[in-house]
Amino acid sequence: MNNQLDKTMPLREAIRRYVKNGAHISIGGFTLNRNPMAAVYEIIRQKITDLHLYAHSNGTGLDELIGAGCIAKLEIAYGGNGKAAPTCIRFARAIQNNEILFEDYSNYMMSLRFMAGAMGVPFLPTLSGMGSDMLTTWGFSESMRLSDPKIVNKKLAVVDNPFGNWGGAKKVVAVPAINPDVTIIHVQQADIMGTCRIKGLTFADVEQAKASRHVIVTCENLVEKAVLRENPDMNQIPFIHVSAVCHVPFGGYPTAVYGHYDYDAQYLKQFAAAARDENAFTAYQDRFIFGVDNHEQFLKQVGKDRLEAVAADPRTGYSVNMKRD
Amino acid sequence: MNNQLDKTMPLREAIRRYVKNGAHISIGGFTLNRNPMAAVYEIIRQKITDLHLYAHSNGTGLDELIGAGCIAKLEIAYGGNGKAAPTCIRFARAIQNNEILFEDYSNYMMSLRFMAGAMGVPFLPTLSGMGSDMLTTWGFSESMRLSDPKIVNKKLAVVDNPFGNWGGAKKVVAVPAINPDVTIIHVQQADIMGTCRIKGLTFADVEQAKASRHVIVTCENLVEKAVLRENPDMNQIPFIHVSAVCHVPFGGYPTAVYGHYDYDAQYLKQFAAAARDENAFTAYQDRFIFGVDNHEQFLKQVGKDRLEAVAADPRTGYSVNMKRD
Amino acid sequence: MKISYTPKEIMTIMAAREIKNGDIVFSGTGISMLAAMAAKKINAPDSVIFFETGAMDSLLEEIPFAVADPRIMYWAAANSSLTDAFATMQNRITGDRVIAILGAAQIDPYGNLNTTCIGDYYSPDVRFSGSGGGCDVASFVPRCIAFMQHEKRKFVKKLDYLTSPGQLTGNGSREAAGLRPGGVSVVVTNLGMMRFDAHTGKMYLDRYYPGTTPDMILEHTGFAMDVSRAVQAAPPTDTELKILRENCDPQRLILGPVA
Amino acid sequence: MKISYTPKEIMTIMAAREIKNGDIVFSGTGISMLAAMAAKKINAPDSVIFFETGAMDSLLEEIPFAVADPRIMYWAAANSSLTDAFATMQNRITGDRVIAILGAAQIDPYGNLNTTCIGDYYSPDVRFSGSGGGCDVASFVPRCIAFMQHEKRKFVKKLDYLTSPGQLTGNGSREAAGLRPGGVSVVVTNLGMMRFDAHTGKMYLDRYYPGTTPDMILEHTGFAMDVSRAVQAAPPTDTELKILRENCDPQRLILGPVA
Repeated sequence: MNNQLDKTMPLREAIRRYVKNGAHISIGGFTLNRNPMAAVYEIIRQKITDLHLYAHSNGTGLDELIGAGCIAKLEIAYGGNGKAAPTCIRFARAIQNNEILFEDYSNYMMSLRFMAGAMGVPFLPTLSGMGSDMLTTWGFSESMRLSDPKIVNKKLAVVDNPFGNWGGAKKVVAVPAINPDVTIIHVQQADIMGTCRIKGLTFADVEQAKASRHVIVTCENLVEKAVLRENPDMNQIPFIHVSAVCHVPFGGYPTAVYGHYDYDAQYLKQFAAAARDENAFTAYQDRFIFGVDNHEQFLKQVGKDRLEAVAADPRTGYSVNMKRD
Repeated sequence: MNNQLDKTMPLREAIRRYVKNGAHISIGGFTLNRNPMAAVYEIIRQKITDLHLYAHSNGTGLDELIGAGCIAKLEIAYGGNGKAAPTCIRFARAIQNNEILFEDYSNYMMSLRFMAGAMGVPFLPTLSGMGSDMLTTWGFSESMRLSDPKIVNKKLAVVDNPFGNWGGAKKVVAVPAINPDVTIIHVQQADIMGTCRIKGLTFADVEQAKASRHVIVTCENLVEKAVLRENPDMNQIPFIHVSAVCHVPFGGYPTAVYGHYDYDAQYLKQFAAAARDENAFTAYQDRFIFGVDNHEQFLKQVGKDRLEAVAADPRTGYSVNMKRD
Repeated sequence: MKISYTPKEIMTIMAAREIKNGDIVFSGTGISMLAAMAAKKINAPDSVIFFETGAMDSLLEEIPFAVADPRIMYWAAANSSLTDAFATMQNRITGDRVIAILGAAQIDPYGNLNTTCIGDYYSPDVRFSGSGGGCDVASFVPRCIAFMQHEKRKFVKKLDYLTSPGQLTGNGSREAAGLRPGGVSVVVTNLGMMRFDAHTGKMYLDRYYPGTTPDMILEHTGFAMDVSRAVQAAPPTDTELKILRENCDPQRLILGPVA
Repeated sequence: MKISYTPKEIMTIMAAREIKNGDIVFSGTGISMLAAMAAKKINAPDSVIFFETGAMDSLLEEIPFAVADPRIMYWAAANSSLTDAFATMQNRITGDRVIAILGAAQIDPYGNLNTTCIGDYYSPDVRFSGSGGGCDVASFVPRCIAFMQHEKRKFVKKLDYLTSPGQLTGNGSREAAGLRPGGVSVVVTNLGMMRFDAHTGKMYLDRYYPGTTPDMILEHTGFAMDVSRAVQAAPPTDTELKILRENCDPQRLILGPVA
């Protein structure tokens, strides 16, 4: 978001500065991979509330944020977390108990919405979803939409192809752009200006970052500028999009960060078990989130054994033969 | 375009098989960089005619193809070739002499049109071009459009934003998708299945390739599959899009191929000089195109000295301190 | 006749047989991943597995447990992004070569799927994960295989929420809505295999497994279904079973306990 | 007064002064590249140079001669693609921080540009390269600098072809057409500097260089222009000239012969 030479700051400060109560946010990653978990835990620790979350498929981070009551409104394609929770547990409960406002999209629709925001166009077209209830069933009412300038006036719109049947389609579904106040992503490498290198799949992180007014980057390795500049082809996000850089090793744990560590199936299972019971869930939060001051202490609470168990094999980028069930 | 394990073939065969008279084609690269020049010269040598070329800014290849009379119809954003020819000379002549049908777009419009083709949507929206003559002045007439199913019924269309003023835009320009019969690109590395790695800027090559029914890849290095698979993050085009792979070292010469060689300013100047005079141009073509059987012989005709002069410095990827004017 | 395979095993083999050589296989995890792997090792060696998360033709040294599992990022032809992956399916040139494998909580007679909720959308009895890429895949891909447990509450006359479009209400309504031909074309369950009538778009029983009957299947289906075209499925061959068990999932991570 | 700089030098300095620290500078080649480099070295050290071809903040060890010159691919923050580069400008968050430098064959009183042709579009007397990214940049970017030689045939009442939109016909017609505020906001020539009236959208003379006069400039302009607001430009300082000559183009590849 600026060209300052040094955007590094403590994670606590970055969250305090850019993630305000009521902010519209998005987080990077996908289900159990490269979620910005240190930032998610810090948001919970700072008791930030009333957030509007745009998610395609952010399992682990999503369920922690919902479980902690930080989310008031949710636009989402998928709330699942792999084997541990095919449907995210706090997510399902919050909906079943009418605790949050929510609206359903497909994964491509959400990805395109971020892409539209990144491109600076009001919408993008797709041939997905005609005839589905996604088109006709709105989660946010018309009056709510019209009263909030940060929410688009319609969920989706079917429009005619202005070029007849060109491309074999007489009509398309237009999906409206998203421009979050802030997006938080966790990457393998960043420099102090905020240029980012993601290894492995990028999911929708690049689109989410470029669509946002502010971007907070947490990184495994804070590297010299030269490391990134030597191969500009491998950098997906140039510094001009970034507001804050926070060096947080294991900042994606308990989700996987390719080339660094795997997801911790045991942690996710323990989370899922706790999420099913209110007392257990409070105990879980007290121990791992509120009972620690920061991510370093969280990692100590988790224990060296777990971190060693998920350490990535340098050849494959994941933990080979790790116990996963 | 298929999953065959081995798609390698001689360039002559690939052009013969996929570039038919009247085909709608596009070529990769930008002005004087990474044009698939060996393929361009082979198209000229095979005297393929009546081509419909979709170009954003393909200077060198474009002007050779037009100069040789291969192109009947042209959709284009920019015909220039750097210092040697700020406007491509044969391109300007062909238009001034009413020798080709042509239609002007902006660079982003053409890039988006390839992107729409790659995405499989009939159009994409942009906020570019309202009020310009690009919108109102069509190069192809309405009757020509309606008589040719491969040409879209309208050049461009201004459509209302279905989401009111969302994104700060009441209307957008819709640009129609392009799906060429064949796209030809030149890349640094490919394997026999057709997976490609481009180094340096990709321009619109990836979108052009993914939008096409067939893709011919010429490559500097034909590498073992393992070379590409060891770092999937650096490969932009997976093999499923590719029909033919041709190993053609210096296949981009006289344009630049990052990390391998620079553009040959002297060759481009010589071409520009010849292009201004019909006799000189015929002599140029006889010597460099029709007087040789293939790209290897072309390179011999060019001479070792020129190839050595443009050899890339391994640190910067271009020829340092090369004489360029 | 002694049945020497589990329901999961025959389901996997039936689905694998649908995959043709050269197909691009859109795969989720679990049994769909196993079907894709089995096809590649048995009948479609040049098929290509890909994931909505953007990995194409990954080398699966270990079975991934999620479509974002880092195991799919290794040795791929290319690691890209969500938008690229969905474009591969929306794009007709590549999309027409894709066969997809989906699951669902409910299916109706027209192959429409529900993965969103049971009960009222706004205040559901049970909330599921939602569409994910399911709606996109069902919109774009000409051939989709749905894996289901064959139960009356899952094979329903009317879905509680239509997440992923099949033939909508049949009789060409899918195309009239603006969708390309496609959607779920085969349903593979623990009891048999269903397809859809080319004209009406309605589900019919195509194959019943050894050990089941059309009547047994109808008992487990929540709507009337044509069984007049049904024949018994050719059971998994020894070769198919051997490859599935020994080369695809030797630890039975997905196949589960032996029969 | 002895004028100790060339027209190219004062043009470069005048343009460089328009660039503010933190700006993202969309640059072509030639003199526009030089102005961007000069700004970075003189008055806007944290400005960022980027190219429509997709390179962001390249390290320009040698002056590039084309926007696809491999020299721009070295040591960039990121090498991306055309679609990414234009999105950076279309996106308001980043685009509003961009200042662009353009050239043209013709300009009209409202800052609209022609880079397409002289004469009839279909059968022109002279055909030029066409829009390239020019139309896109003029559509997206709030502040564009146009470099022109000041000649009557280039400053015309009506363009032969409107390639890149400025204020269209003035009086808010740009915004009414659906464009964002922006387009050419400054014209830098060998004689002076023009800006556009905030209300009418019409070009007026803002600065005339030492050695020129408003009347001399009007003689070279093909339309009536308000010169009532014109003052003499502060000439290039010794420091500006020294940095331009010694640190930006010591070989005078673009600056050309000394005065």
